[in-house]
Amino acid sequence: MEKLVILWDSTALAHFHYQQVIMMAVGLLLLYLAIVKKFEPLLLLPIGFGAILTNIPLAGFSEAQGLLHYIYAVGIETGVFPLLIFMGVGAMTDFSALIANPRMLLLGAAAQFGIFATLFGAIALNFVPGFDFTLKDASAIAIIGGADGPTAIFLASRLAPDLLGAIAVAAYSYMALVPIIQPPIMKALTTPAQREIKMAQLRPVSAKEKIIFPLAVLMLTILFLPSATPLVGMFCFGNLMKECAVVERLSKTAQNELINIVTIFLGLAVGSKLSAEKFLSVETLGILGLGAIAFAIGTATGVLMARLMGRFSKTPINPLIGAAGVSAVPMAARVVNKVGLQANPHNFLLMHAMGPNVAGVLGSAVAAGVLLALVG
Amino acid sequence: MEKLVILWDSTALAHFHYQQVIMMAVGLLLLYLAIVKKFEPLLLLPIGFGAILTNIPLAGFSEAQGLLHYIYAVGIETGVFPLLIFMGVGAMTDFSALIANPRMLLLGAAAQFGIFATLFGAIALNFVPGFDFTLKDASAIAIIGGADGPTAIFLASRLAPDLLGAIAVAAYSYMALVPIIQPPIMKALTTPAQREIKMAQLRPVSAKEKIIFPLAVLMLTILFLPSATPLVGMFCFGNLMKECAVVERLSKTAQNELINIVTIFLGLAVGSKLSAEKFLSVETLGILGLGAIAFAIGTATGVLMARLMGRFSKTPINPLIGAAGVSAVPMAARVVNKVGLQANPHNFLLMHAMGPNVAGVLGSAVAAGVLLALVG
Amino acid sequence: MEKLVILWDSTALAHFHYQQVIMMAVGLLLLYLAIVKKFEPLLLLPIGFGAILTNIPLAGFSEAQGLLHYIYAVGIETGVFPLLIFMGVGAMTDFSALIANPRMLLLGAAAQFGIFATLFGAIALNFVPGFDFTLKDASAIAIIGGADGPTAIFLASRLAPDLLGAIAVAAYSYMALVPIIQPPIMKALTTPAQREIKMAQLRPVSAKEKIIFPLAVLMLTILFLPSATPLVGMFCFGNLMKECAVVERLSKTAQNELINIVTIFLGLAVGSKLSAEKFLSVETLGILGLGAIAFAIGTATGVLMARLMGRFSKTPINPLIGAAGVSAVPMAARVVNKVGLQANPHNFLLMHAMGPNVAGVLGSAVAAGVLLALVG
Amino acid sequence: MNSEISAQLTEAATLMLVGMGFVFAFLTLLIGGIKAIELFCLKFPSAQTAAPAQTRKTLPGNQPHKTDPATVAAISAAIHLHRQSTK
Amino acid sequence: MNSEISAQLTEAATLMLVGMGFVFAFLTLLIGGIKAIELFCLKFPSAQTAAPAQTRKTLPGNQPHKTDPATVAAISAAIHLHRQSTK
Amino acid sequence: MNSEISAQLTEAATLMLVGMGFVFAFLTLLIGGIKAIELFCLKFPSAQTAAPAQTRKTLPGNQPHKTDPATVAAISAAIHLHRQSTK
Ligand code: NA
Ligand code: NA
Ligand code: NA
Repeated sequence: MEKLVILWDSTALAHFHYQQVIMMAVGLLLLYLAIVKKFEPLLLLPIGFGAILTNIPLAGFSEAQGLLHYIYAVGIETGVFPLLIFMGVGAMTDFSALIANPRMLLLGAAAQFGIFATLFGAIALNFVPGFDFTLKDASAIAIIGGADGPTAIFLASRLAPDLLGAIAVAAYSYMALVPIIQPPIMKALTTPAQREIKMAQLRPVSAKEKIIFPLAVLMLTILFLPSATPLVGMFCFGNLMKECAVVERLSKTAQNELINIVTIFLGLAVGSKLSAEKFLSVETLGILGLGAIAFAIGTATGVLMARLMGRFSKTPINPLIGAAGVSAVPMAARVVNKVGLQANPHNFLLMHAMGPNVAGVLGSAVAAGVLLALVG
Repeated sequence: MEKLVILWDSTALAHFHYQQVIMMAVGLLLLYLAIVKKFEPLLLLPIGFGAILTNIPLAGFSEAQGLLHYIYAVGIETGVFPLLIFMGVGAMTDFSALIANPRMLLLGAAAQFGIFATLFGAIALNFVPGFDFTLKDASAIAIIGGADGPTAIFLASRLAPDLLGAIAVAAYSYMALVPIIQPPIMKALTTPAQREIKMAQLRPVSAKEKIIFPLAVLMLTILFLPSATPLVGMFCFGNLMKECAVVERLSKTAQNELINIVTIFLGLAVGSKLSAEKFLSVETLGILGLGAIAFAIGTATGVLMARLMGRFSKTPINPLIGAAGVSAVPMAARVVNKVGLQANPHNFLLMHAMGPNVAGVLGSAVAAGVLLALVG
Repeated sequence: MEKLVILWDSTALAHFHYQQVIMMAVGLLLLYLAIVKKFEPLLLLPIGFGAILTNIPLAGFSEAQGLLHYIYAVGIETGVFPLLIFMGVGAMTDFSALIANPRMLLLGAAAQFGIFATLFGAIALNFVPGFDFTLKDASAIAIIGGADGPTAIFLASRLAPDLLGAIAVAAYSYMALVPIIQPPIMKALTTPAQREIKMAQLRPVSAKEKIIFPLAVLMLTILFLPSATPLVGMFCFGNLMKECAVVERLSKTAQNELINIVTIFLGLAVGSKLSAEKFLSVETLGILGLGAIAFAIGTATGVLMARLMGRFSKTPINPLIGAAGVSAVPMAARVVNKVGLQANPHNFLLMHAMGPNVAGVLGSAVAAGVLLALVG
Repeated sequence: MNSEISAQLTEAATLMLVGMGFVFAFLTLLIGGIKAIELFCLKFPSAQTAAPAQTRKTLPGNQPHKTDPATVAAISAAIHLHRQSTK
Repeated sequence: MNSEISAQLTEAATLMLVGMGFVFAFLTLLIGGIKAIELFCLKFPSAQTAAPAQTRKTLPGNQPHKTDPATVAAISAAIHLHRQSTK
Repeated sequence: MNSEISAQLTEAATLMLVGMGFVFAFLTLLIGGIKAIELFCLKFPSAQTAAPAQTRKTLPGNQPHKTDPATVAAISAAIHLHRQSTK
């Protein structure tokens, strides 16, 4: 009889708080978005599952000696997991389009205005009662506008670990929503004639250029922004492994097994930050709102910059490709291509959009470095 | 000259205890079973090798700064390795047969009687001088009857770390011995006519059912047995990754490279627990004996439950499939199939035995959760 | 304005020491050797990149909470990474040639004279002002003559962590330079007639012999040199996994994904030891010089031993194969083959050189064990 | 001593009853759960999950199995050989 | 309170200007860098990197993708089948 | 100072002798070991290890290399192409 009482007391039924139930529903929602809506499933599925696990009463997944606690301490607190992901993404990224047309970097730069405008907006939100974001919080939130998951997680783990869960979820959700968020903005800021512009074919890029490129990026970062070198350094390391063609074994492992293993753990650990006490607050709503604004502003400034460049360029520039500057590789570039095809069924912009797309990755890593240097 | 003396003193010859020699022989025996007899080689080979390494005098593999010490501390003490293995096994498991015929869960439940009867037996063994099992020890030993390696290692690491080596070795050895242990019991408890019973073909199971299933299992476990959620949660996570079909990269890695890496380390770390002082005791004999009894009882109650169910079922049930309820996936199901074919060369029971087989995995995870909740 | 000052102050430009610039140049040189000259790219590329990262001012890669600091602490300080590499190399090594002609072990033994002569030389260098090698330092340096990367890193991490960077770089560089260092020595110590000697074909080796071999090596090491069992043990474990043919999954993972992941991390961590204060010293020049001498002496004693053996052997022995005794698998064996073909275009020595080649791996592991036992 | 073991035995017996009871109760509940899932899926046969072949992936480099160059090379060689041998 | 937020806002505005300025400056520099690389590569078109096919690897077991035995088996089977079917 | 180095040198020389001696002794022993293994294997040529092709594996999912679907697709395509090209 007594055993039955202990057993009952050891069921979750006797210990559930309603907030935990809500957070599990959030976890299930993320699983739904990942599985049915195919929203960034590689990240949102483990995050959603981690959110469910971390909110189980009595199970202690995120307490001392809990599985998620260990994973978080080893991989996120140290910053190791997002850096390894970045290495793997570097090993998957092809910079040819950017090297062939380096001016595209300006589009990647312009789109980062989404980050800095959101930083301002997050502080402005403090006028609303209930919000009290510090400059660190605001910076970590703003980086959502960088549209780059590992960068956002790395910066949040450094500047605002308490907000990490909400920031990561917002970042990946909006990256998945790029096909919905971007097109109306792109169409509003361009004329049909502009959207039909065909761009000149890109020159071929030699293997040597592709090998020197990551080293040059690293050198510039070392000289001018050492605080960005963890992110940029690992990214360039991955890219160098890919392009140098002498360590194919390592490059393949970095972009397959290693990144897969780290992705599983990273997702679970991020999900473990979706605990009731930290997520169920008005701040989360603020983060979600600000994140959407950041994406929208980044898209807009990217397109406007492309229009501006088109005015002064000898070769024609389709302003749509500016939208790819937010990164969200390769989703944003695909959206550009699709909107371009709607305007002109023979106009394939995918390769041209890859330039600003990868430029956006560098741009947001640089922005993260600036924030770390000035706010961190 | 002096150097030669130091060198001699640094050979093992001057420091061997006879128990260490015996334990190395045990290690070699495990290697023999793994390589020549093909007994669960994936685990018994690293365990055997770890047993040899940990018993080398002066080498300090399992002392501070020793390789096996690190691996054990990182992976077993934390419980991380068995949980990752369970995730991988989840990603390999197909629940179709069980979803198509959910009553098979009762067979998976019945076979767990092997666990609880052995728990009673282990305590009863305390009447024999030399044995002094606590309730925690007894629970950790009893879980051998669950016929599930990672569950046994996880529970032993929580309840009786000192017995972990012997328990893991017993669990994997008996899982390998299933084709020898089970058939006589199965034949003794069934009539030839019963063994010839053909079962109705299973209905096809939709992808959606297979996706919802792991989530439903997790929800029930959360509600009624949170202490089982580490095991069941990771298992269901692996299974969800497999069935959802949107994270194939992660699922493949979980069931290949990741589980392989963890298996190597898990085996070596378990082997490191086969040190002379802990293994060479009368308790180990008790564990080996109790483990065999647990398997036998589980098989028997599984078969008897199947007979009982057959009496009340509208569709025919071949009682042999009850034996698969002990889990030992997929060995036990194959044994059922083989014994079935001996009775009727046209009666293929493999698919029907997969239901109770995977039910047994859930059943022993639930039993482990009960033991953790009541004894841990 | 103030922000700009902070930003300027947070650029590396304001903080560079000239030594750091030199070390980055060293890192770039290693990258050049790896990529353009194809010198051991799998190791020298990550090492070179790690050297660049660790010398970035303000980035703190190798300070507390830095990425390379974590990797070094987890993998090198513990000795885990070189041991895992050794396991993988074991799983890649085929001992058939050695088992078929076990006398080749004597060549692997003779070539280790490079190690011990260099140990003497390193101490003798203390007569030169500026050098002050302890016996531990000297031993760690001497192991470069073993021509085996993981052995050198393991021993250096145990005996002289401060010299680890220089030692690892020297070891891998000279292993890459084997085709340049060895041929002149081989030709100087042999007559053209000797280089033309054809050797008898090797007998086939059974699977059973190949399975027992790693266990026999382990047993001998346990009995006579426990201090070498970490290296030899993991090597034999890898080899047993390969040869036993029952754990193909594990063997494949050990020689592919696992060794690749560890190689990336090992290289970066070794590179992190190439910091200005530790590398830019006269000692590094001494290490580079001694390393070259060690390789040369090892090659010479290997060839001389082969000549000696040829004099007493019934079957003919081509003295060139003695050069393969330094290990540097499989480069040294290929060099032997090439030099042999120059003397006689129909004389393929590759298989015959594989015997002393893998014998050299065992030989240097044994030598490392001796040094650990007597000096460690 | 023996009385202590007897107490333990009683506890073990209780554990056995409670444990087996719980295992059966839990898995019986799960039977109900599976039947409920079946009914749910019959009522709402979603087109999406029925056609998992549409799966798209969005991370860079996430292309499903590109055929290995070595495989392609091997096939080409095989075809070539075959073509010659059937001439 | 509000004055505090205003101070923060000023700081945020400064950050915005300095940050965007830096991002633009940095990436503009990189444009120059890429052009410099292009010129450099035009001047020194190295034969080595132009022919990365010569890549040799030296670690044991570092053979690039040996064709999988299963692949070979599959191909053989396919060829065999094909041969029979075209007889 | 120099006397100290001389002492070290003596120690290094001893190490050299003892070390090389041990390495030779150990590897010579191993020669004996290998010959013993050979004799043992000649005496007891086990059928089991001689036929490692029978290897069975028992963990779930432990099937050796199932041929990749992509491989199969590639082969089918290749065969198809070939069939058309040889018509
Ligand atoms: Na971006
Ligand atoms: Na079970
Ligand atoms: Na060597």
